[in-house]
Amino acid sequence: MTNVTAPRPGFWRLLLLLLRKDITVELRTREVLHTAGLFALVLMTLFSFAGFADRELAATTAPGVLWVAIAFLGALVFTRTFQRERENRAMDGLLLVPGILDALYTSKLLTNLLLLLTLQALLVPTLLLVFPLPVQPPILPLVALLLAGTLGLCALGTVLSAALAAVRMREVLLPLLLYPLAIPLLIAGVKGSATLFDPLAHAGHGDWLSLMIAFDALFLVLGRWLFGEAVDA
Amino acid sequence: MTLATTAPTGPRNHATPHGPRIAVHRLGVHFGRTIALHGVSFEARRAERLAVIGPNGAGKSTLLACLATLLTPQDGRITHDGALDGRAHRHTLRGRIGLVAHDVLVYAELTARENLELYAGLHGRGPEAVDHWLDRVGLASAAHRAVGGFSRGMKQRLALARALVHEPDLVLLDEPLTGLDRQGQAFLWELLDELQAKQVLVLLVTHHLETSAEQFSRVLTIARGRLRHDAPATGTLADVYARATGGNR
Amino acid sequence: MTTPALTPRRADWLVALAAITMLAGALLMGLIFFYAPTEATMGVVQKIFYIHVPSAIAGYLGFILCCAASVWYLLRGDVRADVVARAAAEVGVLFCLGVLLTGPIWARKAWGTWWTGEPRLLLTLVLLLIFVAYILVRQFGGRSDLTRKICAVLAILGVADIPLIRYSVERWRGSHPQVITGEGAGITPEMQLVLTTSFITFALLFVTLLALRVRIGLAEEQADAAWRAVETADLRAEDLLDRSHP
Amino acid sequence: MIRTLPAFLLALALLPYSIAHAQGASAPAAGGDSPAAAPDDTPAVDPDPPAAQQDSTDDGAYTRAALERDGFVAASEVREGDLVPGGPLLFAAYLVFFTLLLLYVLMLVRRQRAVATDLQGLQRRIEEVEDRLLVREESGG
Repeated sequence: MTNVTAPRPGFWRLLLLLLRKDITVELRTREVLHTAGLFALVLMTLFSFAGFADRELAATTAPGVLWVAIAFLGALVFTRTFQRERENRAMDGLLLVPGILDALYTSKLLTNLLLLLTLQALLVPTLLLVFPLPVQPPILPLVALLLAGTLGLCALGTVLSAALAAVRMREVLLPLLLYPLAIPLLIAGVKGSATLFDPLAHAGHGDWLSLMIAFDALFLVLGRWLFGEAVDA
Repeated sequence: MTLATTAPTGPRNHATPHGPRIAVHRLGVHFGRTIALHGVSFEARRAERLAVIGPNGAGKSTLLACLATLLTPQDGRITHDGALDGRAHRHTLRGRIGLVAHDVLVYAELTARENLELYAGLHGRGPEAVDHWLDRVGLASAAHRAVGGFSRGMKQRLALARALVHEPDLVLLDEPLTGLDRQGQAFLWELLDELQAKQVLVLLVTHHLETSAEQFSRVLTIARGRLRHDAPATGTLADVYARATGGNR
Repeated sequence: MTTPALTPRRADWLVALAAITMLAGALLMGLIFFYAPTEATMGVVQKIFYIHVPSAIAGYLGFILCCAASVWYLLRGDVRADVVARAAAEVGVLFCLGVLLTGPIWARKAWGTWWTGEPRLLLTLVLLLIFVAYILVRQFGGRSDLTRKICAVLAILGVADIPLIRYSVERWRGSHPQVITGEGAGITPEMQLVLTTSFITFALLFVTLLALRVRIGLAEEQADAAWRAVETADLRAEDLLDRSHP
Repeated sequence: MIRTLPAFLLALALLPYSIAHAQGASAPAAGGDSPAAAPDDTPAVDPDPPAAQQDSTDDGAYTRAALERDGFVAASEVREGDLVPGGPLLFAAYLVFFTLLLLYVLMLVRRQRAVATDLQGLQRRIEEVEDRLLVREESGG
């Protein structure tokens, strides 16, 4: 005798529901956006005080500042978004939904990505204002670098925050693991955007972009597998 | 676009109605050196209502977590409907389990309705089910308030609705009486009767030992990780507990 | 009921292995300091090379072994694989530290500065950071199943990242003596002999340390199991007594 | 067995010390060559990169040919004036390496001891459980 059940929602339906939930929660509290957004501004102010506002230095330091700020914001966002699932153990309720892992991973990834990209929409213009760059970087390649880099960072951060969610000292351990693992992304980001900020070299970011894409692909696949292992005991 | 808009259509008809709904065989769980459960075996049929009692740290919640497939036991096995191994089939079995855990398993930032809609939607249930259950647990008037501001009793009612909205045929309740007033407790018993009528198996963990044992078809007494006693009982749960442990502890 | 005294079994093969390793170590030191020629530009400092390079290889080997054991653990849930993973990570960190502490001394002589941000040193540093964090997670989590899983995840992520880190760091900067990339070019036969001895000795050292650590790790797991068995026996005895004296 | 390991390693660690010392201070016995330049134990100025150094020496075609090859060059192929002593550096490197090894082995010893102590505790627990059983059996009948 087969079960007479309502049709099981598929991946896209599950994803839509989870994503809607994550976004609603964030929009209602604006916890991450407010704290991390302010943090981004504070960072930019600090860096501008740190003597980088020199025209000579700006083009070489701005890329570093940009990607360090993104990495800082990433750690902030990843810890927080997964912490929500642990409060009230809402995650256990989600795990009782059959076949939810794919959608759960994707929704967490997209939420992180969305938050981080929103923060960058604030961060990047501020950076371009604060740093007296010799040339304005071409928009399209810069956006491509930011997108690819952020995607990889989120793929890694999502699985790391899921794994560390139940560990003591996770707020400290997450950056400790995230930053070394994200080194390829950060180097590619810094070097790639440096070619965009430099008036003399307007090419050469392509290689770095492909490194980022390789990173993205690897950590999306690994991330999905290991997310299941980390979340579902 | 909603895919599933079917109204709740009474009890779902799962697999064989004969035979035990769950069979627990020599279950063993340990955390490091601590033995949480050891050699626990029992069976339970549909429409049964089991009480699980025992002192703090006896392993009641661990047992529930194993039954909910959220914790994989190191030893022994749990089979569902006689054949389905909980370990291998947990992804299909999970949709049939309703869990009221120690925590409420909801998002404090969302309203009661949003929480319920989320879980209903994930299980393929439409808004009718949500309306039905909000009404049923008496939260219809508070449906648009954020759960963070709810009292313990209201949270408990919401947790009940969340656990039942997808009409599971195995319901696991961890201390559901906590935070409920007299009226709420009466409602809970009513709800459990209803579930029994729908052939749902209910396991209820409680430390409210003044509760009458006659409310349950059987009482499982757990102490130090072992099942000490498993039988229908009379009197209060406190009496059962005293008899089961022989007054030793 | 009698219980045998709980003393760990001697492992004669391990004693033999340790002894062989030490002999090899003594031989290696003799070869390095009395046999190997002093190199022209680097002088005696070039002799760091004989421990620097094998250490680097042993370090990577440790991490790769850790990753492989972690995959095995995730797929099979075998606790022994987890013990091996943990041991390999520790030994890997040890050799990695060796590389990172001898590397700057080389750099001081070769490039006149302690730290050059040289690609392979950087890669090793990054790997060290990743696996030190791994060991920290181990320390905080104890021997719970959850910690094992988390650490397996971390090890796999870390090792999968190696080629990417290496590529990015190399493209970022570059200058390192490419000594053993060719077919032994740039190295005299005497140096080659010492280097070969060194590789063998480090392989022995790696296996010895790993075996020691795995043995201790397994002993810890067995002790946990024994404690559980005793507690279980206690529970059973209690049940029997309860039944006989109602 | 493990307890003897540190002693061995200590002996091993002392070996390079004596050798490095002998090399840095007095006439060397190793490798059939000698760092003839005065033993400059603490080079205050960074040694020049190899290329610059090559220019500063008198142009021996023999030396230059050897140095222009990729990779390492045996010192016997080079004139003595080109050599730069690095005894202290070498000594430091080997000392650091053997110290690390020693520390790790000591850590292993500590862990092993902890396991042994743990097993003693287990032994006591077993006896405790046995005793309790015996007492109960006697009192019960």
